[in-house]
Amino acid sequence: MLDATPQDQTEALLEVNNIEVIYNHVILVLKGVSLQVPKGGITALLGGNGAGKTTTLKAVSNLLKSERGEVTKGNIVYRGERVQDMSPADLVRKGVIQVMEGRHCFEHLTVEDNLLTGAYTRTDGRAEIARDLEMVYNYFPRLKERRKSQAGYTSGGEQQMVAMGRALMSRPETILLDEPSMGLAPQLVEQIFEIVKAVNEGEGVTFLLAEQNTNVALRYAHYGYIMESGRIVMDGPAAALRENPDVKEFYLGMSDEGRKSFRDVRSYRRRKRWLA
Amino acid sequence: MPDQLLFALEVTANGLMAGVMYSLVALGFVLIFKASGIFNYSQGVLALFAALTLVGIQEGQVPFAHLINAVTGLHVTEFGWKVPALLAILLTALVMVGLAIIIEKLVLKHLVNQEPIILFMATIGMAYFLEGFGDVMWGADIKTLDVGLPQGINETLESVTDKALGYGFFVDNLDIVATVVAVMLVTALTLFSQYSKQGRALRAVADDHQAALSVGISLRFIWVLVWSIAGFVALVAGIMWGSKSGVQFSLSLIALKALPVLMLGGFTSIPGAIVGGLIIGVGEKLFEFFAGPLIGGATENWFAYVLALVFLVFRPQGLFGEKIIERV
Amino acid sequence: MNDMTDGYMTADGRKIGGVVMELKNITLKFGGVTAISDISFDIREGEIRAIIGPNGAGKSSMLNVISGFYIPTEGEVWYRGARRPQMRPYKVAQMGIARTFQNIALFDGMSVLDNIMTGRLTKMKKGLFAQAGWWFTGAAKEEDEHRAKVEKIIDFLEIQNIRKTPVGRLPYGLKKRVELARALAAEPSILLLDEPMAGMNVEEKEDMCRFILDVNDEFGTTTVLIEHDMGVVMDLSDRVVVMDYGRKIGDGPPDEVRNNQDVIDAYLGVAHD
Amino acid sequence: ELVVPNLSYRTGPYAANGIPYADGFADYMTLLNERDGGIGGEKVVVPECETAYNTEKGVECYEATKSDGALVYNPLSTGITYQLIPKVTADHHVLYTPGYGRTSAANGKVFEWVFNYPANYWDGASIIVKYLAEKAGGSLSGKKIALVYHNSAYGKEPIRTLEELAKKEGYELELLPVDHPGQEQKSQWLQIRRNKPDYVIMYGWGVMNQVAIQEAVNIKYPMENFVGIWWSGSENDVAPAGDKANGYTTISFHGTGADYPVYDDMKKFVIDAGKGAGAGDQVGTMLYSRGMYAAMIISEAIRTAQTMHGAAAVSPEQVRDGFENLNLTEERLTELGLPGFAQPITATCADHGGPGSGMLFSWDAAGKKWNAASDWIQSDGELIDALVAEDSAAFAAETNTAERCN
Amino acid sequence: MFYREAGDFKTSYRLDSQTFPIKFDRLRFYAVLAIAYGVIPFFVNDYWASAVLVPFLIYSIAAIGLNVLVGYAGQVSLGTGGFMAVGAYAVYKLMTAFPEVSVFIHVLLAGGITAVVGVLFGLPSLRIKGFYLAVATLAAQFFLVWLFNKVPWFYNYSASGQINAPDRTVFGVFVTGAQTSATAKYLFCLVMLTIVALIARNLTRGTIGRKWMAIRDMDIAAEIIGVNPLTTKISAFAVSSFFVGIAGALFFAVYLGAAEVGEAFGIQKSFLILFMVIIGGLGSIFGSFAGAAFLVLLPVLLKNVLVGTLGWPTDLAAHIELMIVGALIVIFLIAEPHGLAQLWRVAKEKLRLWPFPH
Ligand SMILES: Nc1ncnc2c1ncn2[C@@H]1O[C@H](COP(=O)(O)OP(=O)(O)OP(=O)(O)O)[C@@H](O)[C@H]1O
Ligand SMILES: Nc1ncnc2c1ncn2[C@@H]1O[C@H](COP(=O)(O)OP(=O)(O)OP(=O)(O)O)[C@@H](O)[C@H]1O
Ligand SMILES: [Mg+2]
Ligand SMILES: [Mg+2]
Repeated sequence: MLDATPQDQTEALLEVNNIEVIYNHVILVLKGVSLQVPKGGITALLGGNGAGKTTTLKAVSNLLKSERGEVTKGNIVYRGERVQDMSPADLVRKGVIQVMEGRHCFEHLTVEDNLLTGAYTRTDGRAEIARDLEMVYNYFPRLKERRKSQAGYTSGGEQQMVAMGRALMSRPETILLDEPSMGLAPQLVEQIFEIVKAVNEGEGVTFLLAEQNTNVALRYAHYGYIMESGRIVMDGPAAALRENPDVKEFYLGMSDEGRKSFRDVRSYRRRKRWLA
Repeated sequence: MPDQLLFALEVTANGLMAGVMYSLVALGFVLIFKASGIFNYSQGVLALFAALTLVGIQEGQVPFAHLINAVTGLHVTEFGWKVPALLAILLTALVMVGLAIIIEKLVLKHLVNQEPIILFMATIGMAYFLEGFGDVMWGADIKTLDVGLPQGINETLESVTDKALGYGFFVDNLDIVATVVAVMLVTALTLFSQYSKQGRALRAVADDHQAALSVGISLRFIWVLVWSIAGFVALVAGIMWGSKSGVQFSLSLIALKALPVLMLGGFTSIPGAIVGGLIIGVGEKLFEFFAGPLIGGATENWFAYVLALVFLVFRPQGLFGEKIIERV
Repeated sequence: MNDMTDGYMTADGRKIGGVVMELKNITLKFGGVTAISDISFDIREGEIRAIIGPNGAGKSSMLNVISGFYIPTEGEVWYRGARRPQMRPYKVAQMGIARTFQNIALFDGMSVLDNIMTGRLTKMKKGLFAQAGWWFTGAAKEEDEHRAKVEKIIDFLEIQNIRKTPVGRLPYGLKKRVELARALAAEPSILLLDEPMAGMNVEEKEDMCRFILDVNDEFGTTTVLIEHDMGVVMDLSDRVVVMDYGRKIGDGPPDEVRNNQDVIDAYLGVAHD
Repeated sequence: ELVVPNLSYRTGPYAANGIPYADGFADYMTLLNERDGGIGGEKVVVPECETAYNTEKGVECYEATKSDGALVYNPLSTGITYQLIPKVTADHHVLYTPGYGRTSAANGKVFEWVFNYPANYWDGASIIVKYLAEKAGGSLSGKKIALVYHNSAYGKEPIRTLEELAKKEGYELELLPVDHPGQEQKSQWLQIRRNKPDYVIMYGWGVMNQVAIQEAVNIKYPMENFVGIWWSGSENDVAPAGDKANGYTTISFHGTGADYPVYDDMKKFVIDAGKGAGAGDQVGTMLYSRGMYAAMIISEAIRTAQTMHGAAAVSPEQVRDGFENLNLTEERLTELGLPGFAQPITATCADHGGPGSGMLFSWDAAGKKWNAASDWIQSDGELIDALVAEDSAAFAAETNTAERCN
Repeated sequence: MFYREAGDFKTSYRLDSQTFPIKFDRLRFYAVLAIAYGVIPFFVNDYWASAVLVPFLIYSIAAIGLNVLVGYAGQVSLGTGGFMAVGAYAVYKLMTAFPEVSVFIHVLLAGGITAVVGVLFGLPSLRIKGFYLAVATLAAQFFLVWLFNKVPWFYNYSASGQINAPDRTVFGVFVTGAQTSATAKYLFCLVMLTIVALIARNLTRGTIGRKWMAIRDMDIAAEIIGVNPLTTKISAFAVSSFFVGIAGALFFAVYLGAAEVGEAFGIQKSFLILFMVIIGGLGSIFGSFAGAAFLVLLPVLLKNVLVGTLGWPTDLAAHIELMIVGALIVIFLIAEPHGLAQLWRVAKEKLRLWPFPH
């Protein structure tokens, strides 16, 4: 359905050029990652556990500093401007907002207050904000039911909705989504991606999403990057990636005979590791 | 009315007033805790610093005179002018804002997302620093602070109660002023934190620094804001306590009187600071009054803590504190 | 308890035993919120029992009831034929029920090895004074014995290379695996898994599945599994409970559940294959 | 060189009191150096060491300075004194603690290396009681006296004496402890307001003094019936209460004010020469005078030692002899430019406690100075000697010290 | 180059879990021990003993004790001063009541008594958490100080309420009182510290240590996987107070020789020891040493430099010292929030990778 517009036709809104990230001064995590996010597109960042997806997103949104990580090489450019040294808050004002992995709700605030913090940087008036709040409630009716309870006491999935909703409330230009589908019921996963698609198409919001659920991600994204141990090992339009036999086998769980039962993966199997 | 009851009433009244004085200090703690989850140990020193600065400005002292003299061999002490109280208070408030900015720049900024105990520790470091700094800046000798607040027994109240009850109650004028000021402060701060956008942001920051950053809340702004307000509260506390006992090092120890108040009222509740203060004030005074003579007196220091402890066993988050979320 | 003895055979020929745990009419309320309302189901020896349902349905709460962290407002938990009195969670753990958590609850300040060793705490018997003596009182020896068992689990889960890493530094997926290791270290008779495969890609999920199946095979560990990936649930589980907003809307073998219209409406959206 | 360390505290909770004392001490020594070239031609070196009124730092200071040939220690802290008593006894240094420290050190038979003349805490209590008795028209019988005290070793010192005296004089004693630092004294003063004691005696230190005086003003307690020990009677203590503190009375074992002839030299050689120890604003205050008093006694003791042993560079042992044979007369005080500043002292091997007399001063808020309120008053020697004997005997027994001077 | 694990194969779990898995570390540790026991005693003089070494050793014990509670079990306590006072008064009462028994035993018993008191005050920790608990422990601090000040029995009815350590010997050598030599003081404290450190290390490496850390990191999860919070927290309070009590006993009997409770064991002491633990590194025995060394040495050093070398007035020096100590605390926390111990670990990690940067 949404097949890729070739990379070079649209301008790159966000460019990550060969960055290297070190945690705690000693742990080298990203070993030269480059990627481009075209304006108005949905770009997916795929890869196994510990590949460095979260780190890449945090490098972009400048949240690394608070984890004692730093970008030691390379640069990150947003709309032609180097954003590495900006504060996260300034970046949000510029329209880049991240939905963090692991929800990170404000536990003691009510669900509604959580959503409203998303509108912190907005200056377009209460009415607009109230309208968007309604919109978020429309997307996630469950949240409306729980609007008055403290976020700390909502279920895992509900917290995930809060985190998404909160980001939408800031009316961003670009959303960095870290594992939006994690912990969500299947119905909701589809729904979340439908929302992503709707927001992307309707409001022209650009997405960069890190996802484990390769299957869905490649269905909705326009372009994909695959990461492995701190490096990008493969990239291409989503459709192409979907057809790639390696991706098929290792990320989509499909072999030539179609989907295999999880029960059958009993013994050791060959792993594919890209040499980079 | 029997004498004993009258005395107990008088003690209660004074306990309430003393409690308000504690609350003034506790308020500063609450503000910062609420806004950043930082348990700001330096609040007491902040009050001392504010009071020192106020006196220094009022008296036209040359800051760092001692250092200047020691290094250059000069002999400067005073500019030779006096600054009117109100202007001096205003200037001091500005100094406190400046201090907040510096603290944010030099300390807090670098400690985003750290564990609470680390932040607590950092504020202790700051307390040390400020204590030394205040002394280097203004000298360690004792200073008299006089911004024209009334002091001494309230005659009206005494004569009224004397007529009505046959025993004139003692209530200190300074305490009455403190009460009025405290009520105003608490009202203003409660409104601010409950009903403003910044108020919500404060609470968000306290819950999760990183998430707050991620939605675009500027920690720097929030912190400067809140430390400025806390600095102002410290100034108020400094004025009240300084008028009472002079300005000198021990002023910073009033923090210790505020801690049980905090504990009892809840670290995150502004009204809690007041209610906690009242309970502690009355409790410790009555205990000293009734039990003190039996067990040798000087019970106030520990009694406040024990009282708070007993409360906590039943309500671990204090009277008005936010419930501690326990989930897996 | 009536049917301690009878069981059934699974499609792939495993023998499932009698009922080990039975939840009877559990209701759980938090103030105004009813997280679970009047749910009953049982868990049989050696089976893999899945709980599914939309977000906020009360699945995690149900696990919390089983592990004693939440006390049900109404209802009873029966364990091995006897009504389990209300007890603190650590007592429940000592009875042989281990679990993993939805929001990873590892001990961030410790290494992977130490985290897994905590799984064996219920089994280690040396007291405070013996610990202080270490070499002389046999504490070191006990430690080594348990370490050997833990190393087996480490091998089994293929996490040898991160043994000494502080868990705080691990990526999400590995943390989940370490959590599983910790639960396995307790050699539980019932293993409760709360979304063990969230945030993993297919390859990693396959690994996880293999581990769960192997544990079940080798030790006959009864497993209760909450999972949102239908593929995993359908493939792995022997019986499935479906919850929706605190109510039970289905209970039975995967195939039956999958075709239950209520379940499709409330949860699956479209029929999964 | 004569090394006399000055273990001072210009920081910490009691800095406000430590500063003038240290200034007075240092300035007097500087004066001797500048004007006379030292004591007996030998320069005095006063290495200052900051203790912050903290016992551990006090020990550190002691250890740091003792190897430099230190002669006398004067730490201005009862806590540090207790620490140093065993140490100076083992290391042979003199410990001079005028008006503070361990009271029973007055007994030279047991405490060979410690001196605390001219008066100690118990003398102070006794003198105050005598003064009050006089004020009350000769007898205190039937009167009520309240003791407001710092709830520490120091503050508790007078209790025993006051209790003994209560038996003798027939007054009723009420005890009101105040915990460190003493910023909140509402309960104590409400109690005073209610019980209306005829007199209030205070053993306070630091901020406690200021707050107590302020509270006394607040409850309109008659200031002239409120008497503090010498550590509760500095300008710092009365200043915050302003005019209302007028009449507050304190005891002292030396004079105060900058009117003594010695100040002419002091001004010329020290202050105006820019060699003053502090900011120079403390000259002539009560605590400054006390620091100067200590320095004066130490220098006189050293001088005595020099004459006795015929050497200018005396050893600590010789200085001890100097202290034991100190004979400070009125004439000598006049020579020093301090006529009437202190009472004469004739020390002996057994008597390290001196005459035990003091005089009272009351605060003149308008003139901002202390006015003498009595003549020198002698303490109740009989009673106090007995107490001293008892306490020092206990110490001797505890430490197996043999009595000397027999 | 020589700082490598490679080639240093471990053939048993025992060897793998030893304290210093790297050979170079192990050698250095033995060297430090050898110097501490074999060299320093011959050179130590009064100044070094009283101003630096003895306080360092004693504070290390206290810091290890507090670290068990705060760093390992995660229960922040501000009552350390009060617990040290319990140790001090216990040892005083024991020394004066049973003069014929060795002080060594007295010190250990004092630790035991403190442990009991610690458990008592630790009970509220079951309900109260975090900073609320920290503030609550101040109740212990203030109450204990008040108690020792108020009840004359504790100070044997002495006139002023001061307690003085009588002369006592171990193996015929004076270790308390005025006649004690610097070497004796040093060695006595060193032996105590060695014992304490060993016990602490053993406890923290095994079952009980893991229980403590589990409670610290996530108490609810810990309980669900089978840790009994009651016994675990209480045992942490007991062990911690035991060490702190020993430190208090030594502090009074060996170091100060005389003490007044409010002054020697006041709230400042509680804070000081907490600083040591945090600056040194929470949850690290080595950190306790590092923190104690830092906070004992730094002021002495600064004082000597500012007053001794630069000749500044003492008050100015003291104020500036405060500023420097405060600033250093902050700077350290910014550089490495997990204390000197972590700084050390990072340095080692770098060393291991050397000459490569990562
Ligand atoms: N704060 C940190 N300190 C040290 N190392 C870290 C830190 N955070 C992450 N790492 C390391 O960085 C690597 C990449 O982690 P990252 O979280 O970016 O992976 P990811 O691709 O998001 O994985 P997942 O899908 O499991 O979330 C991992 O090996 C991890 O150990
Ligand atoms: N301690 C609590 N206090 C208040 N409400 C709670 C508490 N625990 C759970 N709830 C509520 O109960 C409902 C069920 O929560 P639970 O965590 O069991 O859901 P879940 O089925 O696990 O959902 P998910 O798949 O999203 O994890 C939720 O609406 C949640 O907000
Ligand atoms: Mg990730
Ligand atoms: Mg759940």
